[in-house]
Amino acid sequence: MIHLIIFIPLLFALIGLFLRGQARASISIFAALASFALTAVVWIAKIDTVYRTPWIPGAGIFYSVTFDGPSLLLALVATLMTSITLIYFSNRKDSQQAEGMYPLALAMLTGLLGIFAARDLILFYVFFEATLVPSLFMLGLYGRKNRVRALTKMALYTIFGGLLMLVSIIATKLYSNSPSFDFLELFGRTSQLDLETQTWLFLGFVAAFAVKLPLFPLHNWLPDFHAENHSSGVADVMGTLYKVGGYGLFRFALPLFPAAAQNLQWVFMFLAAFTALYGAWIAFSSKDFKRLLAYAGLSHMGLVALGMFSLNPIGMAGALFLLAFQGVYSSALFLIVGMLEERLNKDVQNEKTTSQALEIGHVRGLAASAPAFAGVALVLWFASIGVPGLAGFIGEFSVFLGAYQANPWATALAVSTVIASAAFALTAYQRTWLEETTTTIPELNARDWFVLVPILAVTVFFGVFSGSALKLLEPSVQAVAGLLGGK
Amino acid sequence: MVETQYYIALAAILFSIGAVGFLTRRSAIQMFLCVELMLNAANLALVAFSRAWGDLLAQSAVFIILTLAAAEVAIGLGIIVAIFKKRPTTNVDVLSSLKG
Amino acid sequence: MNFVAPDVNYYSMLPFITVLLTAVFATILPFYVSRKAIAGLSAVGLLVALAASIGLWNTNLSSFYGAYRSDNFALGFGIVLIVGALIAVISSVDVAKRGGTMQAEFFAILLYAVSGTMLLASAHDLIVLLIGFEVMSLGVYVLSSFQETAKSEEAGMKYFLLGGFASAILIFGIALVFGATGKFGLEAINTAVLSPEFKNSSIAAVGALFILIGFGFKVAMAPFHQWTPDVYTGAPTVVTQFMSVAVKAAAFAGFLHIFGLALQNVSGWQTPLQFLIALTLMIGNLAALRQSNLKRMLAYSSVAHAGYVGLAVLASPSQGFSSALYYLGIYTLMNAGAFAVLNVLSKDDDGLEIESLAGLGSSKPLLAATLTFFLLSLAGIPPLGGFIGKYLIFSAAASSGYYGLVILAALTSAVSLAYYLRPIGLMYFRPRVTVLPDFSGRSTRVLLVVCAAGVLILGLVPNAVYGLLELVKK
Amino acid sequence: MDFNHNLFALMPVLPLLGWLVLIVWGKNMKEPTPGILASSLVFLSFVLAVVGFVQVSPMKEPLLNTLRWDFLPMWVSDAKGVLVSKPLQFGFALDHLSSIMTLIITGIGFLIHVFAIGYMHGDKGFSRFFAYLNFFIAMMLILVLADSYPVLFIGWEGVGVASYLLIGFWYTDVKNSDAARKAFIVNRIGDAFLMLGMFLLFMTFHTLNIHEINSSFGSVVIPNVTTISTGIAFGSPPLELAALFLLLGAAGKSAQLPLSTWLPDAMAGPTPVSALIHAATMVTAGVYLVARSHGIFANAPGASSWVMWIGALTAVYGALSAIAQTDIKKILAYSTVSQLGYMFIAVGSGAYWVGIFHVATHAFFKALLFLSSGSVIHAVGGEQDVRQMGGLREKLPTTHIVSLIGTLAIAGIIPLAGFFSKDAILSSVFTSPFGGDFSGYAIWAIGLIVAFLTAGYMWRWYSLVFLGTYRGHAHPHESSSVMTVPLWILAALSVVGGFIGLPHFLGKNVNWLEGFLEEAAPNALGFHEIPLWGELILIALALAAAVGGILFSRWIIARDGVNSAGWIATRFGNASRKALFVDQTYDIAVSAPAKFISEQLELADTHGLDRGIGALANGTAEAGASLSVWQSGFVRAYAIAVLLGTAILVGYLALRSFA
Repeated sequence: MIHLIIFIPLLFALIGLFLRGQARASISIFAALASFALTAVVWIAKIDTVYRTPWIPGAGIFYSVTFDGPSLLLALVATLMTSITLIYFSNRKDSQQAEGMYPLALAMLTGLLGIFAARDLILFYVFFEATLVPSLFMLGLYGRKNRVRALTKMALYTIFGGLLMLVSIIATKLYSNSPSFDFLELFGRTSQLDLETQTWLFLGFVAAFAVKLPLFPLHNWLPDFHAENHSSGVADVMGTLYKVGGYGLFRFALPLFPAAAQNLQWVFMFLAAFTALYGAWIAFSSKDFKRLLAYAGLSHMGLVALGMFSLNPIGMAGALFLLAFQGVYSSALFLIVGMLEERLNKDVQNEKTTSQALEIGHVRGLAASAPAFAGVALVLWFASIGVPGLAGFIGEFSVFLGAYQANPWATALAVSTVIASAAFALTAYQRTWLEETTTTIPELNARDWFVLVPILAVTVFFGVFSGSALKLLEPSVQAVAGLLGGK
Repeated sequence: MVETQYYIALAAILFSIGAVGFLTRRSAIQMFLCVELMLNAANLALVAFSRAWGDLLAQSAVFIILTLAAAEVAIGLGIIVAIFKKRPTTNVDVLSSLKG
Repeated sequence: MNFVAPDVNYYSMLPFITVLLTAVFATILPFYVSRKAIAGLSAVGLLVALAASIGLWNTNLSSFYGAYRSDNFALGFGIVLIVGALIAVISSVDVAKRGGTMQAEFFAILLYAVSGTMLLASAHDLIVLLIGFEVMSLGVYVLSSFQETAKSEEAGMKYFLLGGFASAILIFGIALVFGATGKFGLEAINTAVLSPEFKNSSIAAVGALFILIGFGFKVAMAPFHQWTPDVYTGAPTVVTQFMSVAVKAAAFAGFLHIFGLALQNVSGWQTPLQFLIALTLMIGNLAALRQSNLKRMLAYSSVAHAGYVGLAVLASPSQGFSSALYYLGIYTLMNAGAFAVLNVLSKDDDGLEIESLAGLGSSKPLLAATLTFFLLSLAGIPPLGGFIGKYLIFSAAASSGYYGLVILAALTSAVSLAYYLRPIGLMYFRPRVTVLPDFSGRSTRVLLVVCAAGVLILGLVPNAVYGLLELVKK
Repeated sequence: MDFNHNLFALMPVLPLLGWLVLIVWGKNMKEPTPGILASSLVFLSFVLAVVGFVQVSPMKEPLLNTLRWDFLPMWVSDAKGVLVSKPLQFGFALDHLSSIMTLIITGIGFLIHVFAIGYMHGDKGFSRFFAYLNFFIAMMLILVLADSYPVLFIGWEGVGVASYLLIGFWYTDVKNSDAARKAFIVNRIGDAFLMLGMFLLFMTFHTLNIHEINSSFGSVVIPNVTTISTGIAFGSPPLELAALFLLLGAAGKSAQLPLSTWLPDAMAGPTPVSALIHAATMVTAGVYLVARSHGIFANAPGASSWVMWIGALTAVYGALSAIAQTDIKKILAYSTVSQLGYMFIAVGSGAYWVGIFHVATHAFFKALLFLSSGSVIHAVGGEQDVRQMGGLREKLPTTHIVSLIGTLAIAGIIPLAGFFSKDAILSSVFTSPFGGDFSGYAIWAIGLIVAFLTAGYMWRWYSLVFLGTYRGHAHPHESSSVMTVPLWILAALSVVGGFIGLPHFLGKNVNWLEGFLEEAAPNALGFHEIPLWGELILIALALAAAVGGILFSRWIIARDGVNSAGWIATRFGNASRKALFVDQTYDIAVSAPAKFISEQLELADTHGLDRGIGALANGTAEAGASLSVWQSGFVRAYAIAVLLGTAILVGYLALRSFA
């Protein structure tokens, strides 16, 4: 079952390569939905067995996968959002010109699911880096003018961090005398290592995750990545889902090196808090929607990191929750931008009109002609800035609450983002949707609703009835927090 | 009997002369001859060591090396002749278009 | 006086003899049959040798009192070498199409060189090893200057002069090692070094250093690498393809043997080797960043890869041997594959401006896709084979404690991504500017697909091969 | 399901349902339908509130709903120090305090809904307006019914959202949108502090359940604070600090200094909004929060005294700013700021019931005044400048009467509602245990001055609108009964509202409200007793201040005329009109620098840092390029490299063996 979930998308991506047009779209959407459905089955049936088989036995590498709590939650979000995104994309006028998006998105989905499921460090690394390739191709094939620069930047940052992690992974096994890279075997041995060794190994892991989160000052690839990606937002959604640094921290770096994590906690908490504030603050002056969303995402990720480094169960649970659900509403904002761009941009091929369509405040007062659209956008914005009652709040609040118990000063710094994020989000929103109407756009059509309603439903439902998602996270968080002796 | 180290010293000196010659000569043929000098320095050392160890194996190795050197001469001179027959000089510095 | 028949086990030398015989035929037959037939003959000969190598797996035969051994190490390298040669033979077929004059002697000389490489991989004796080394080198000297163009001639001349120079250093090193130990056999040298009455450690150290330089030259380690970019650029592309994979693999086989078996207990060469590796990694990768010609870029990249494999020489033989072999195997597929693409895309042997690849993704999807595969694999992106190779090498070096070098290797291989991605970016993300020729025949296309599949399979199910390679451990 | 226990939890659900229905189908409804739907749902909620009131009146403990679910992840250490998961529940509680609040919210909310049916007649966004109003009511009810701080926070931010939507209701005007945004952002500053407060409380009490925290103090005995606090505190003592955080949070919502600037701007919303949100309910949430957290504040004398001082300063600030305003709603807005300051004084003094008392009475008369303004604005065709009004006494008789009642009530004229609550505040601050040697009296004096000023500016408001002759150009006409009936009801409440909290000297049990809130929001301990004559003197002084204010105002208007040109042009008048330059100060000190830094950071991040990275990359590439110089093409140069390399390595070996 679990292998099906992971590899169905890739398989269908390959099949899709041989199809054209509607057939490719349909089969891709089917694959994503099937993956989602199967993941849901795993959730409902509570299948959490670990499947483990040797991959390179000589090197102690196992193909070891399972969907336990946090992985399952993230996998659910990833499959759901990929399905929705592909459905959205197939409705777009320009989907024929960018057909490659389907297989690439599916390939990324496989990578993501692999990242979430992997329990072997090398396997994790393989998925972690392999996912980069389709992501680069999306950017390179369908990106905007400066895409190659953005692509190179992203690839270099990611690979730099990733290779350091690889060295760390290898060294972890050697130092801990573990027979394999399997997390369960490493874990327990690594905590016996002395602090200095732990610290170096930990930093190796953090190098990769800090790039992927990203954390200041390793974030510079992110704004370019989003700004230069295809204006439909498909790649952005996949990119948002690909921000798995926080998950990596929780799953591997923290439990493997508890002493190092505790020792460096305050440094990273401040760095995370600063990242959160920094992102939100810059977003206020962003002129382009996708850059704005990129910085908003940076801010979120700062909070995720803050929660993780709080080493506190509340903070970590919050961070995981935030990580999962920002994949829903932050992704959805990219789709909203895509829908908006499609309505405003007369000529998709023209770089200039695309830039204008994505410019904040280029057109104003859109709410007059498309009030429902404006309303949906507002709800998602509110979710993104952590307004209670929506899914964003649960994560953000818990992160703060947990982090405060560990480091009040850093948390106080981070809490100031709630002000900054309100400022940038509402300003950007107002400049586009409110104020004097300069242009009119078509209202959401039935197919748009089909895309947006599930997103809204998830955002609202898990903002209030968060219990079911929290249940998934609880055991893992409890276990990791127990290791870290969190407060 | 002359001590082994003197042979080795001689071999080292020959080797160095060959090496320095290789650097300072411009003519391909002269450079190549310097390489031969270095090879023979090695041969001398082998013979000396062979005597010191009382083992004829190295002496026979010298023959093999001589053979290899001969093969090298045959091929090397062939290459050099082929290249420089079109050119008025055997100065290797004229061939420096591949760089960077 | 008893006459003792020399210990000759022809079975053990079957692959070697096959190649050698094929070479002899290829020398004679061009008077009677067409070039193409010679190519076919060469390919068949190589395939037979390949089959023989596979057949001999795990038999551990030896000849000449152990001076020639067909152990798994030799066979493994032999397979890699034969595959490298096969790729070159197949690629060479296309050269005719673009008007290149690849005489039939080419195959003969190539096969002689292959036999030299195989001898080098099988040798357990410094003299045998030297013979293999020289046979290989002499063949490649000729091949480099095979085209009557100024560049090819320059390449041949440079390679020959510097190669001779390096050979002399190597031979002097062998002489010194013999002087210190009184032995030529690899294991015997080690035994001598370990024996309590061993006194000549400093002579052995100098000898080891000279051998290091000789091999460092051949595998293109900085600062002895400078011939590489020039010769790789100037030589006919097919020859470069062969040199960059087979010659390098064979040189590494000898390198690993000497330092892993004979001199591992001699001190003094490890630190210099670390220094060389560090320099190689930096210079190879940095210089490749600014190259505008794909051929030259690949040349520098092969310098960089020498640095990665060098790590395996440092590592303990138990891990170093198998990981180096695995790496070189994949490297053969991906690098030779990349050169094969380059070969069919360029109108002469001067290579290809990288910029001219723009738009290839849509005009020649197969070539672009396979080249992308090879480049990504060279960059070490999982799940392609290059990654597993890199992982094994890093892991081997790390387990011997060379963390600094491993981190440097990791960082430089991140840098390498910049130049490996550029052609990919151009092929797929830019519109076409130049119309490139396409000389790929059917055999080449099949070859490319097979290489790409190999790269992928070795990445996805590395154990299919790596499990076997475990047997390479000494 | 336990019907009795969950019935009251329906209160927020009904308007929420209304919101949903109106958002989805509202556009298709004909005009009065959305209004009627929304009003009736709020009325149903009001009925539920009454039922809840009846239910809860005899109870000592809060009524908890049983339908609960996990809402936030929480872990606490058990006795052995093992972490145990104990998620926070999403749940409601109805006690006496929240019951009073629900009555105010649904009652006044209902009246304002009804009023709005008339007021919003013909507006394009009619159904949207009622959707937002319903949403607001729902959020406000969640706020007051929450049994834990995070659930309260849902309502807290929810009303902020509603307020954002309603202030910017006519969003095509940049001014309105800006005001809405400002309100939300300033509110968020407060919210950030409220969050910090919650975090500190959790650190101290290991729970965020309001009732658990309050009861951990015991109802009578003040426990030793330091025994409660464990762990590393953010500053110390933690309780004081937590209370200060809550205070700042409350200050944001209740427009206290220094976070007061959004409220006057919020008048950009339709007038019913101003009445409902920005006068009667939402802005009193801060007061409610302090009263709700009475356990904390009662044990944090320092913070309580800060509450009083902030209240006092805000009261003066609001009153001074109201004096010279010319916008009919701005006057009331600053008055609201000032009155909220009053409420803060009350809750800061430790007499929590007094704060709630003033919340109630203020809700009556301020809603009344705002709706009257609405009626006036409606009548004069949207004009809001009081200098363009006047003489509306004849033209709008109903509005005039109720406005007069409202004016007198807020001024504190006996026996109207404002008199009793204001008197209760002044006497409680006079006797407060948190006043110390000096603060109590000083704040009492300030309160007295503010009472004087209040009467003054309110009388100015009344005279400029209703007395004299009409100075405008419209043809004013009285509003329809859908608007006037709510006015009458509110006027009646403004008259009798004070009787729920009669002063002590009239008898032991005449003060119904204090008794009612004894369990839910008991007074802090340690109020001084003052003799009967003292109390009488206080009342007399308060009354005198009110009457004096009115007379002074009459005198000024008589002297300077409508425009009050004489003194309004003075520096003081100017300062008052500009609200003591608080806005400008913020612009210079906060907004402009924040914006500037943001722009610079954006530039630096997109170009500067990029350039840095680019320089690094270029440097790397340059290093690569410089290698090409070395790669000279001369074969002998390569030989030199080989030989040099050899020499260096041999040299290294030699050095090593000597060393």
